[in-house]
Amino acid sequence: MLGYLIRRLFYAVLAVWAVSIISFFIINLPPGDYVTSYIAQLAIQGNIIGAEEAESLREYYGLDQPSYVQYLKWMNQIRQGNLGFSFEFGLPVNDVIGERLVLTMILAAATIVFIWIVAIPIGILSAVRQYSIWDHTFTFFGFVGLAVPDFMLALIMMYFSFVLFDFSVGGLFSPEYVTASWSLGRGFDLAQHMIIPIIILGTAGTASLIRITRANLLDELRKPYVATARAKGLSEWRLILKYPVRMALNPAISMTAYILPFLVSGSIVVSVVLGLPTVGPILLKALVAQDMFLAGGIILLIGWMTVVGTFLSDLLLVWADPRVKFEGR
Amino acid sequence: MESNPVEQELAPEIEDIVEERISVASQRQLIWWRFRKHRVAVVATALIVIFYTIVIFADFLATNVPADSEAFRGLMPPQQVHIFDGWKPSPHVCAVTGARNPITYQKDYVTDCTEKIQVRLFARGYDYKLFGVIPTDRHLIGLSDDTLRPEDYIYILGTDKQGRDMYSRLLFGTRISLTIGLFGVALSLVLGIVLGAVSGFYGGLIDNLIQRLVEIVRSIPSIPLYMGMAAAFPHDWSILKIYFAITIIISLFAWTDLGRVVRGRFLTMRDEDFVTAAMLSGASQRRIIFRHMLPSFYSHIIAAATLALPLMIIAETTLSFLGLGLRPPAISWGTLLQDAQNVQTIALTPWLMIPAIPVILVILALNFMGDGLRDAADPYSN
Amino acid sequence: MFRTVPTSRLLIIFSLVFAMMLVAVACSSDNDGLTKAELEAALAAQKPAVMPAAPAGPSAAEIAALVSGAVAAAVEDAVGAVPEGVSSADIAAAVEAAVAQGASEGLTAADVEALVSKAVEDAVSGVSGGPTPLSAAQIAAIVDAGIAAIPAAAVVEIEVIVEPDAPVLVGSPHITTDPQGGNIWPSIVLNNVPSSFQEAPMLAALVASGDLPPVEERLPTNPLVISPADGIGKYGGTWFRAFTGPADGQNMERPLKDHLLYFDTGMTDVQPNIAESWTVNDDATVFTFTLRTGLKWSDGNDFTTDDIMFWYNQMLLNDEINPTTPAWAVHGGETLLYEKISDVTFQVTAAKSYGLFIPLIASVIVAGPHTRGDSGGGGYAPSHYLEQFHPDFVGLETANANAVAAGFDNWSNYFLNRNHANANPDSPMMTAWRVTQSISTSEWAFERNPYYWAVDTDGNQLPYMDKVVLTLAENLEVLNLRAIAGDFTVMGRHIDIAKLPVFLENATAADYRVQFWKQPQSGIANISFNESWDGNAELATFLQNVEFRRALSMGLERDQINEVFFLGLGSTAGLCKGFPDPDNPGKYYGEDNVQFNPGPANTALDALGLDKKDSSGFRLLPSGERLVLNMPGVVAAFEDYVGINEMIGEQWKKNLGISVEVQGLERSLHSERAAANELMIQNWESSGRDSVLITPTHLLPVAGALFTDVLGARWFDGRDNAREPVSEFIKEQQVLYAEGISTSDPAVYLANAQRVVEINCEMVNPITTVMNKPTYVAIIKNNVRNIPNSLPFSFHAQTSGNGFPETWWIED
Amino acid sequence: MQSPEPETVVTDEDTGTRPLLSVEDLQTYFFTDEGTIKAVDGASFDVYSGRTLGIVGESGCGKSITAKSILQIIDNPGRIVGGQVKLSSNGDASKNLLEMEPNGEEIRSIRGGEISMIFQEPMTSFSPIHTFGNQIIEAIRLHSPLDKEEAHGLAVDWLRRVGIPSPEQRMSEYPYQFSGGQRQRAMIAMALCTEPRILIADEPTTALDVTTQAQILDILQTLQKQNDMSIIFITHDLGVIAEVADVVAVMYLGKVVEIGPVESIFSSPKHPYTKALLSSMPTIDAAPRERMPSITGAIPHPQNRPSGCSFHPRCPSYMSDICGLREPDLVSIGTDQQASCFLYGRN
Repeated sequence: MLGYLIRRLFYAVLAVWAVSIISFFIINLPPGDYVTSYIAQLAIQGNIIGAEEAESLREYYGLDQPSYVQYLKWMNQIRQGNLGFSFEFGLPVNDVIGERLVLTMILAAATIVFIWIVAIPIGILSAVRQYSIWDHTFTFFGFVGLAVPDFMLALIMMYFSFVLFDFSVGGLFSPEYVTASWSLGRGFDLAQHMIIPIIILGTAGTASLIRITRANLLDELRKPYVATARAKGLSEWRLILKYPVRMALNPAISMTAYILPFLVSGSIVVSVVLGLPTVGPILLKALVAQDMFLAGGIILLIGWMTVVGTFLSDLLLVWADPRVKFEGR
Repeated sequence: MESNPVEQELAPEIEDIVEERISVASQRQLIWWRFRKHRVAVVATALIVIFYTIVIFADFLATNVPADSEAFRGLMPPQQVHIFDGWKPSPHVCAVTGARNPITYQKDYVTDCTEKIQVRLFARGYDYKLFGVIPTDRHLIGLSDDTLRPEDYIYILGTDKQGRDMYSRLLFGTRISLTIGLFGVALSLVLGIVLGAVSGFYGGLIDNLIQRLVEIVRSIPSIPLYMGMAAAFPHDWSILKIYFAITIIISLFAWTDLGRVVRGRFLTMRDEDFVTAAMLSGASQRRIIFRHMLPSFYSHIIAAATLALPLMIIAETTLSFLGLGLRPPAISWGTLLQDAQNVQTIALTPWLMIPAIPVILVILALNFMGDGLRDAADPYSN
Repeated sequence: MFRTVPTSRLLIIFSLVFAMMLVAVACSSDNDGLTKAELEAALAAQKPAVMPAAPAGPSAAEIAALVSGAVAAAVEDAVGAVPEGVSSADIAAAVEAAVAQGASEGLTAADVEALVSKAVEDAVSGVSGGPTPLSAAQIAAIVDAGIAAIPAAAVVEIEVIVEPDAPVLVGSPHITTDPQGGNIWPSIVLNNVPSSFQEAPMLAALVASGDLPPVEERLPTNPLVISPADGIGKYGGTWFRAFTGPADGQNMERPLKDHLLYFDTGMTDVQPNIAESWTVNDDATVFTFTLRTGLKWSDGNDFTTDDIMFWYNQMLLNDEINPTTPAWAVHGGETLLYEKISDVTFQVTAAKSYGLFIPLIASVIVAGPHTRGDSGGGGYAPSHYLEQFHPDFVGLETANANAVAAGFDNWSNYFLNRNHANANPDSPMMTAWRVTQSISTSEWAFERNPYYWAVDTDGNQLPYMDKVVLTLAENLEVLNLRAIAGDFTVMGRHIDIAKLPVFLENATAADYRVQFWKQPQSGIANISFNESWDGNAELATFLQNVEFRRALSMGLERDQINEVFFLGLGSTAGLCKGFPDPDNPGKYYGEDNVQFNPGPANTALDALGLDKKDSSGFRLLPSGERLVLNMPGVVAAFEDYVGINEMIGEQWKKNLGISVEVQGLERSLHSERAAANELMIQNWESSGRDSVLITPTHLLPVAGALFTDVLGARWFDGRDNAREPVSEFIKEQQVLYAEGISTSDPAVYLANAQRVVEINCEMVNPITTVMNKPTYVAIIKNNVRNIPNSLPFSFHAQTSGNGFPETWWIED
Repeated sequence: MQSPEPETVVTDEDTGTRPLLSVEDLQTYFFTDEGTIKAVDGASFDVYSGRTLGIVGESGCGKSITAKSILQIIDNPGRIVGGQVKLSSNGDASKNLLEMEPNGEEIRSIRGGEISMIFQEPMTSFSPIHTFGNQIIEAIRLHSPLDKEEAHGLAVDWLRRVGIPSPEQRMSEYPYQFSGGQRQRAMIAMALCTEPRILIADEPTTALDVTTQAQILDILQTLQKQNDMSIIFITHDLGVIAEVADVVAVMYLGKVVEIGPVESIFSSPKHPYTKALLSSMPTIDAAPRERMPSITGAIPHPQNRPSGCSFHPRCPSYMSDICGLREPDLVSIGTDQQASCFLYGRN
């Protein structure tokens, strides 16, 4: 058991390291570098920078060194908890990401909770009342949820929340709370603004979790231990909740790990459309501007979150399913 | 954690009975029987067939050259095709004239049903090559030649802001989006099967390595990956090349799901008798994998591929929407929706969002079909 | 899983989906639009007016009389004595006749100018052997006087009416081009400082509590006095806007002008700003500036010429802050010399005549520290604050250690961050509002600068509005949706012209009006042909051929582009035609070049040896290869360049049989490829009335320009990998440029600038498509006052700064 | 509920005439896409106190469904459409279980209380993710007012009685840590800890090896005696039936085709199906290499249930004039044996 955990942890660390290399590789993939895009930006404003100036700018930003040197320097900084320096913001990456990362995580966590809260009861209902009108309805909407592209849903919901409900558009806070310090009111405001993003982010996940829960529960419901429990005289709902649902939750738990990167990736698109102050939009901007440490830092953090999320969900699984422990995988 | 150590359920007696009859049927027949029973899946399959027919006959079905623009007919709402004129069957559309309203700056169009523009089947239209070889100018529907005036037109689904025919563009977009998905799935199938099979068959270190790879690929957010790669394309690539490159990129990161499925099957199958038998009889590992093990779950692979296709389509659509995938002038569902991603479309010209309908329908249909296939293919499924 | 769904339910499900979709579509068709008759009227109205309507306001005769009188007076002033043989009355009569004739046909200010100038010239030169012919400058002065005499309202009205391709703007009541009464533009009042000063209530409270010195002590002895556009305003209120992130600094850098000198609203004249006056010596090599006395930074510290010397010597010339000295600070091969004369006076010396220096100081090129501080530019810097971060004052080690402690790599990064007022609210500022909340957060906020050095004509310290609050909108759709909802007080930046119909529809509900802020003589989509492109030697000769370009120009249906991408709000004029402009020729050159004329275009192409076509109907190069033009478009730029290129490509295909490849490129990739001389054709904007010499890179290949001759520009700048321009006209433009930026004679400068554009026009490089669309569609709350009417847009004068936002106020 | 007292054995005479449980014309159908499957179609039998009723038949004959139908724990899409299941109460009255609300309190107090059930698969009959203790304590507390401690004590006690070593420790273990035989013992403990009057054992030994099988049967019989409990023993294994049953019911296609005391069934089977079943049983004295006789033909698909006597297509004594036309009723042959076959009177 402990061995398994240690091995698991080791893999997690390995994965984070691999992610750092890959993210560094990715941001160095496109031709050019930050100076190129900086020059392009200046050119739009009518400022033209010559090749010599560009070279000295590269030197200034350390972009003239071979990429492995840059990588090692970056790693060294990361070792000290410093993700590097954002060229575009002119600020350390840590400062740039700051609250956005917290909001991203809150959003992802809230979405996962939303998915669970919505999908599991519906999945259970669909399975227990298989082929009922509810089952068909939820299944249908589940598939529609899978099929509608996130960004479409985001745009439409945004527009109609504005037109029909006069809801302040985009963002995660009302204007009066944007810079306020954390308080009950701000938390409530955040919760209110997170509804639409969560619904949009959660639809696909909810749909697939409903399907998974339903299918698993249907399998479990046919297992003999259900008959055993029933023969004991347990009431139907107590029985279902205690036995097959617990079993059917295992795949849901493992799915959570796989949902996390999807959520973060998906939240990029949704955040861009809805204008959420999460890391998504600045990641896009940083990639366009080739602000490499900012982009790399965010990718690394997301990768890290995913690896940790997978790890946590594995732990959760060990807790939820004693067989895993037994097998010592 | 992937494989459920609990043995597959004990089939209740009632299923034993069904099994017995079925045990005499061939595998293929069996799948077909089971599949046929999923009526939703059958309908979905029919829908998919229709869509792929569109892919093949896009030119024939189109009413206008998709790139033909006419600014002063921009943002025209869909024209209704009337089948009857009174009681007389006489397919026509009503004449529409319009201009920019000088007060609201919206495009205003007025339908005048006193002027009827005759529509017929197999009408003459622009020249094209059917299947890429047969030159013709016949289209499924179009304006009747004998009554045609220069100012007559037919825009079944309206026009976009450049005054291009949304209907024809949608057909061509369908062609690109559905084929890009196919290529992508094919590629990720190959990757997924090979890596999954190797991983599941050999197990141990190789399995561990491949599983780590899967984990790493999955922990990197896809958008930056796509962006980085898309930006790295050589600049002189044509749209067609970029199209394929994007397909490859999408599939490079889409194989993991399939890989896991295949691996899981291999893990359980490795210990089965027929594999042991094959091994004992001295078959090469390659032969065992590709001759013995893989065919035993072709159907699963097909089902998995069907379920992967919608993901591809969504990926393409999303990427194009973000401006990272296909770009105009390429026409795909994604690029069409890119034009619809704004406030004025939702508020004033919602027909530009029509391309969302086939996206949703195809994804729905593929999911239903995949589900049906999967259930049909798996004798142990409920 | 679904095996028992009955078919009937299935049908219901699928029909449900369709129903949902159809409802969405059906909603669209009920446009509360026009009846057929109205539509026909609208259609007729959209056709270009053949005969311009007679101008309202003063009659042609009245204008002529006014002009001629003023001209006569000016001639007498200018020349002292009238040239022999001609009386000022003669001149006046000639002018009157010319203007009267012209005006009856409806004229633009440019026409008036041309007529007057011609009349004067004729009158003067008509005298044989006149001993004192007027200089160009004198004639210009006379003409100016004549123009000035025309009532401003009349000119404006004439402009609107005579612009032939513009749609009739009488339409929406929400589009305001002519607010009621009062001054149209704000103006600076010189030598008339109010005797007493008042301040905003929020500051009065601070003064009362002793936290702030009284307003008299905060203001310089002679503050800048601004006469607002409509009248004196009231204090209070918050200016709500939105921004898109830290890269959107320009959002507030534009309205907040802390330049030493600045332009008037019309952007033609340089005016005092932080510096109250300046002088230039005769050969334009020595410039002396005098600052206002008693200026203070927003933190209350004195602002003196030390702040200028610190900035120039310790920052601009410091290799670590500025790895290379900006081009404007090097002239005649030498760095400019800055010298302090007194606390309020300093002097700049150039090695060679540098007539352009004063406009550069006033423009965005030098600007103030709010705009340029983050890169070490900006004309001056808060030395009392920045010294603690500079190694010259605290030593290199301390400076670096402080930087590392703050999370920066080195001292210069940290230093620049500290001087980046948008990101560092601690940084003292000279702007009307100072930053209170950094641009790196989701709310970028400003508060009035209690030491702002400008007052209105009643002595009220500006600005009127207390705060500026910008909320972050990560996405332009969100931003525009908020604008539609009426969330913004005044907002022009980022407003999407394509959404104009939606804006108008919601104007009443959200209580705002719409203004078009136009950039005169600006190209939106100019197709530049790179004369030094060498990807295919055969094709390159065509790119260099003016006949080829002219044929392409004639193959364009510009009204289509205008209609689709700019709602018909632009004009299809070329560079050669359009508004009167000090920098551009007032004559209509080569009109045929800009009109759709496929017949002659095809004939010309045939004549060039491109007469053979392949089976698909595309023209072949003489070598037999298909002629393919590659026209990549920048994606996610402020215009839909890919879409425009696509449309242009289709038109050339259809009209001329020329094959065009269109491809979308990321902006940085696009400019990188352009810099590598890989692009044969580019489509980009060109800045407008902004002096072509201040921002030359769009129209002529100098200063690293990447459009008409990439290698030629490098050659001009003396860089590597260069090639002398092959075309004579390019060389001519370069010569004109070099002469123009040096000259001390404004007339030469003007003439050269005009000639440069004239050459672009004659040589059809670039081909212009649509011009003069509203650069900003400004959304203005109905209760906002003092916004100038028809604010001209300019990049280098930093619109909306030229509207003097410190005078804007919100009526309750 | 206390540990059983062997002294108070109820004699046959007490309940001799009145069955403890009486199943009459039970009909359980499955309503599927393909049509209705009559899994149990008119099964009738009685269970007497302290006796063991064995139900035999090939797989798919409906024996398990019959058992589950008694407790109304049929899975979807199955439904009991007719018949009666009468459980005699302490007094004279008897309750018809089928009239109870399927998930109501009344039937639930009978499930696991008066009638317990054990299943074929000891492997999967326990929830793999709950400790064994958790599951048995739950069973106890559902039917008695004991608190957790007491229930725990009782459970340990029962584990010991079924012969599980160190039961205290095993209580906190998971089912996968038990061997197959132990699991089945544990299952029995769980079923009997509530001291039911009837135990339904649905192929309890099928998945076990022969030695374990014998042990389990032993335990069952011992406990039956101790508790004076009736057992319905379902199996396809005639050998086991011979060992444990007092009365045997033979089922074919959802019907009881023959019922009678175990000795008469084995010595003189009446129904051709019973005969065929018995003859296909391997015997020690069979000649080597002798081909085992088997019943010709396959069990027909329940949907294509043959008309008339459902066994007639496979019946060696098929009578063309009647077997395919009418269904035979169960008729008494001899004292206590009944069979449904036209060979024994044409009803």
